[in-house]
Amino acid sequence: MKGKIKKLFLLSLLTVLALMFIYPFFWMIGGTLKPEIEVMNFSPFGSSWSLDSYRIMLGKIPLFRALFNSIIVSLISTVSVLVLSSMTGYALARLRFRGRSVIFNIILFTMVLPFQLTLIPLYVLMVKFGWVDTYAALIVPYTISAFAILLFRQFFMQVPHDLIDAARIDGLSELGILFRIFWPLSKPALITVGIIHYMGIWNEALWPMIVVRKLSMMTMPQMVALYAVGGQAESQVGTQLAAATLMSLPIIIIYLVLQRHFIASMASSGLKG
Amino acid sequence: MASVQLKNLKKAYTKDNLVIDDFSLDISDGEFLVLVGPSGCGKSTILRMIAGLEDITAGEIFIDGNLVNDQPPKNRDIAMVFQNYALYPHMNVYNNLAFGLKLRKFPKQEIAKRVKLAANILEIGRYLQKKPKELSGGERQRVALGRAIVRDPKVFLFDEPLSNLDAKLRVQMRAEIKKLHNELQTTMIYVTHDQVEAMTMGDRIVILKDGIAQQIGSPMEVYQVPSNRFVGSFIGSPAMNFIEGDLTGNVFEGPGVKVELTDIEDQSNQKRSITLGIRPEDISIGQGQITAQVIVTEPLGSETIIHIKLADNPLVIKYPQLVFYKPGEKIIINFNTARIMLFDTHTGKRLK
Amino acid sequence: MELLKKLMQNNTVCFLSFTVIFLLSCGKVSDTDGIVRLTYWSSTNPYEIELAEELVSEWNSAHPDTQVILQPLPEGRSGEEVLIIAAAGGTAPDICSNVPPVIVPLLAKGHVLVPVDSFDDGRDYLAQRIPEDLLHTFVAADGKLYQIPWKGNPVMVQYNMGILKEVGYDHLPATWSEWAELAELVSGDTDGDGRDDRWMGDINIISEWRQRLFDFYPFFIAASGGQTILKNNCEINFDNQVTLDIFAFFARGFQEGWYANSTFIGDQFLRGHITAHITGPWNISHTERFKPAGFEYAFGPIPVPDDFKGDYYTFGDPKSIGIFSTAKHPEAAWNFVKFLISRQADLRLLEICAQLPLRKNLLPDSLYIPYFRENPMMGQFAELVPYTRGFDQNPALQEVFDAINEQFDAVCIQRRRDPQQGLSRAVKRSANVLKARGL
Amino acid sequence: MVSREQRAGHLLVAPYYIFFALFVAYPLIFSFVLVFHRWSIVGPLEWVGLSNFIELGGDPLFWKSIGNTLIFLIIHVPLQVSFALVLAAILNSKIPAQGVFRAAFFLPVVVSGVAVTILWKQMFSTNLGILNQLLYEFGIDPVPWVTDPSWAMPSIAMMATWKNIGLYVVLFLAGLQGIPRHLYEAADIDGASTVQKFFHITIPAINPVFVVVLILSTLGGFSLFIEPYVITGGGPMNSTLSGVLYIYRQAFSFFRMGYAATIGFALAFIVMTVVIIQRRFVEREV
Repeated sequence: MKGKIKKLFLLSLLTVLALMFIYPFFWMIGGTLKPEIEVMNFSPFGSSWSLDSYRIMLGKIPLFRALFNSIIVSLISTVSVLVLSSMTGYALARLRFRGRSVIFNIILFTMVLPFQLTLIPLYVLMVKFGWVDTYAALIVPYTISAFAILLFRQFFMQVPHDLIDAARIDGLSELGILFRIFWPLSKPALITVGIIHYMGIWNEALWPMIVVRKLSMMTMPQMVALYAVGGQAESQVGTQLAAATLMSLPIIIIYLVLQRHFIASMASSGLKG
Repeated sequence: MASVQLKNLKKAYTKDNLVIDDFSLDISDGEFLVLVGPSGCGKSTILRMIAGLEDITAGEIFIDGNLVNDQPPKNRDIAMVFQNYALYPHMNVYNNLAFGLKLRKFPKQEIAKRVKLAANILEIGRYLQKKPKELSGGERQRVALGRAIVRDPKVFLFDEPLSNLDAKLRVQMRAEIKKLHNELQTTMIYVTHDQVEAMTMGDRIVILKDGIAQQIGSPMEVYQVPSNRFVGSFIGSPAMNFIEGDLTGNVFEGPGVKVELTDIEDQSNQKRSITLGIRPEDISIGQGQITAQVIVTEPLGSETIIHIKLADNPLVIKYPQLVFYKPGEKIIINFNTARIMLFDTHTGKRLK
Repeated sequence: MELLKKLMQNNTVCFLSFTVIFLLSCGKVSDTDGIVRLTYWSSTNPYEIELAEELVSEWNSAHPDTQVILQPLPEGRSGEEVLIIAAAGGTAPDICSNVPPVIVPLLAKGHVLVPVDSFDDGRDYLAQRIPEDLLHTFVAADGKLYQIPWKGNPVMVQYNMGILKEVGYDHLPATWSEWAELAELVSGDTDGDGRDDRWMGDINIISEWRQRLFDFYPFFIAASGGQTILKNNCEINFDNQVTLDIFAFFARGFQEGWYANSTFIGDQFLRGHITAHITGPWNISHTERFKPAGFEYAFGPIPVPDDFKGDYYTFGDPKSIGIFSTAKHPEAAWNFVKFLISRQADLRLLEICAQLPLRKNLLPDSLYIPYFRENPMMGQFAELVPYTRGFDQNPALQEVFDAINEQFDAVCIQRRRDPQQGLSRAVKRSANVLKARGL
Repeated sequence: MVSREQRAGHLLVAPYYIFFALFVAYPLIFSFVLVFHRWSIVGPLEWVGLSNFIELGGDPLFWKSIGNTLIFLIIHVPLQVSFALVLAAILNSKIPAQGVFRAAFFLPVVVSGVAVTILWKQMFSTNLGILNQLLYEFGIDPVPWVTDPSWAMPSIAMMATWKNIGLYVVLFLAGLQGIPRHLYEAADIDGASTVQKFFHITIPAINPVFVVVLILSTLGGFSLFIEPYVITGGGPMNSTLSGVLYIYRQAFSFFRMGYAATIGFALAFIVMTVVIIQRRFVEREV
């Protein structure tokens, strides 16, 4: 009996807390459907509802183009990070070569560098390459990630060494070993890196703001941030929330579908990274 | 099928730490050679150098008469069986067997034919569609063998392939590998730390210690005429007994023992430090002059192992019948003087 | 995930997508057909884009040999940054019509702007268009004119007349006392729930020097009779009673709850929570578009101290056009700029954007009379144009503003410091900044 | 003989070499050069020797920003750790619909910071925000969340906790589920209470998670940027001015690249020192 009451208490406590985390999102979505004058009300439900906020917002900014850009940029960058970082991670974990520990320490070091330190020189570099307003500027600086390298290294160190030897005798090259033996064995690591990197790139706003000025090349967070902060929203809260909603929706849907993987990824990333 | 020659092999991981020092060996075509030694003696390193998995610091390796120092493993036409089986966990048994052939661009039918053949030899046909993790240890070991067989290589390399199996299975697989060798007549190089495996399987045995070959010979040779105290102690179970003492003329005197030896050529009556070695089965009980105290008796059914104490020196006797002595009981023992071996106490070299 | 995995495993897909990206990023226009191409950035204000599109297409059809490519410049809080960064990277356009005069000294110092003086008719053309003393405020310390002053938006106070009527206040406040009087009347709790829900004005909580352009700075310009915060572009001009009084007046306002010290999103003026706010003519069309039914409003001058005598000056929030030195055809760019600021184009600026060209005799000009007749409120702003002030020409000006902002925050909003203390600190920091980085 | 493994190793790392040279080493060297210069992005570099460092030493705003970061950490880290741990412990105790709750706490983690700040800016509104509307229902006076210098940084820390706590709940949960059941069974036999079990089994077992959480939160605290940038701009009275925001302000509001780079290096130095000290301290503990 006592146990039941305790459980009931914990359950209601959790429900209240969970509401604190979900309610703002309900409110946000509600705000996009309410009449503008009622947006600031506590209740997510308005006296009437319409899709006007979306219509107005989409009439002003090409958000679907930004969606396309975001998908392209995040996808290519993620694939590249998986390939290139796992290559480095494999070498660091399983190959003996001169300078290996130096490289490892350098990678650790780069993890704590504040990004603002390199922001301006990086931009100057993009300009020199003629990459401003191109996908290259959005993708190339994100083709390898120190975090991914370290995670892959950690994961690969657990693979039995005999497998590498067997594969070498079977006739695989080092790249072959990586992609045909280690990759299939490292699905959790691949999913972890993939999800974390994809999420990071999808939500990145600062770098695109610096290297992209063309409306047609913008990614979602950049376009939405500029829309909400700049003059285009004309202080219409509903349309700002609509832009924020459309930006968040894809990642929330992916999250809800792949929830188990997301959470497992995050758990492993923290413990190993 | 091929011969393997190793010439003056050296291996050093750091500059002044030689793991293998000047190792040379000719392995003839179709031979079953066993490299045996305690862990860390360098036996696996030699095997891995032959496989091409380790760089060679100095020296040369020939397989079938060709210098392979700079050849990657896949070009050496060898196959290897690993201690942990090293099966690809994400492939089923069939693909594990076929993988090496696929990489070598064998036609599909040829691959299927070879896999079927190997599966028949090893009786693993039922498991072909299973993943390695669904198999028992022994079954996995068969698959690992099969993977080597399908390749039909010039040389088979075994790196302690049985050490992860339980005792019964180990005995069984030992016989199977030997049988396989008889069927295939391929050169096989087998690494183990277990002297029983070495003795039962090898045509020739190389006993290694600290990167140096202590003795190379047939199982009988190394058992009967070990070249030094290490080989004597390493080969044979239970291990050889040693008593340190002095030799004057043909009389050995150690703690609690005085033995008159035959076949001693040295007639000078000079006294020198000698270690006497005698195998447990060469000590008899019941008659003689040496008195010892029993520590413990281990009846094994057909024979009995008796641990005794001879003036604080522990010795082991293997008695070919079932007997029982109480701990502390005094017994009379005798050494079979013809089988006594003498070793130089300082160098360990065998004198007789 | 299955799909993703398959895609990743498929080399062809990877190769194809890389190719697509490569092709997409290579879509640059070649310059070999003898046609001069100019890139032109407008602001992203939807009305200004509309104007720019119209003017550009008109220009392009009339000048087949000089084609202008239009692109809006993202603004928001990073507008200045974007422009400077673009200039630094050499990716600036040929022409930009959204150059904030406050960064012109920096751009000039870096030689990224073409001075108007380098065109034969440059200075004369502008002298004809712009009132002389106004034009003078745009001239750099070295005597050159690096910007083409285009439009100004004199700021005034916009009042919610419904609230004024409700509290029985029948005229617009002109002095600080009147402002205070009205503020006392309107601020407080209107729905009886014990919480304040209406204020005289609001202050954007984001602590940034630019926010002071819509409270402290207009008050300063007005109360000082048209002075700016620097004298001769390099000496501190705010170490005086005027600043002290303004600090004290705003501190009193926050003390007494006239101003909402809160973050807001959305337009609280139109929702009736804010009675008055300082804004420019652009807000007329915004108000017209989004106001609730029955909403009445009016514009009044920036209040001045009770004993003030003289002309009513205000902050002009000017925007300039710049021609960047990366332009390959500066003469062609100048010709296009002359078209952008032509008499006819200025009419469209009024009609589409409701923003005021910096132009002599704007009101009497026969071309604009019908417009101002229809839009009397715009006339109100137009009258102010000659009485506007913009920015001093000093590359460290933003830091001086920041020093004032810091103290405005401490003295007025938070009331943790008395006005004299705050002023001394602002003066001290500004002096250091000007000494180290000024002209 | 160049060993095959040597060659393969360098070949596999080659993309990283290129990446490192272009996107890490070059910008770092460039920044380091900037430290000794005055540069407004447009225009040439002007050599100023050590004067950027001299200015930094006497710059009250820089020290203020470091102090602000410490305030953020002092509030954020304990809040984060204790709440995440309690939530994880509750979730771990055979609660129905555990997955639903976990997903709810995790939701803010996946949503873009831009969307979250747009939301919270509204919620922080003293007079019209839904946070104070809610408090009003309980008879609590409006809280000046981000408009009062003493409240602003704690509010931002609270928001950061809300945004990230799901991640830490998941980390702790993974740690808790990794504790072997027999430890608790042994404690039950010894007659330990729930609280005793928590402090003597649970806490020591998830010690490694603490280390990770501590270091991650510290790094997060020192790179605090987008929240104050969007919500307060560093105010009121510079109470939410973070180190990174100060760099950004110097670089992109005042266009003082040399000075911004100097702050960057100072900040990097401080971050690394703090992390190294934490590691030393924590590693000794473990």
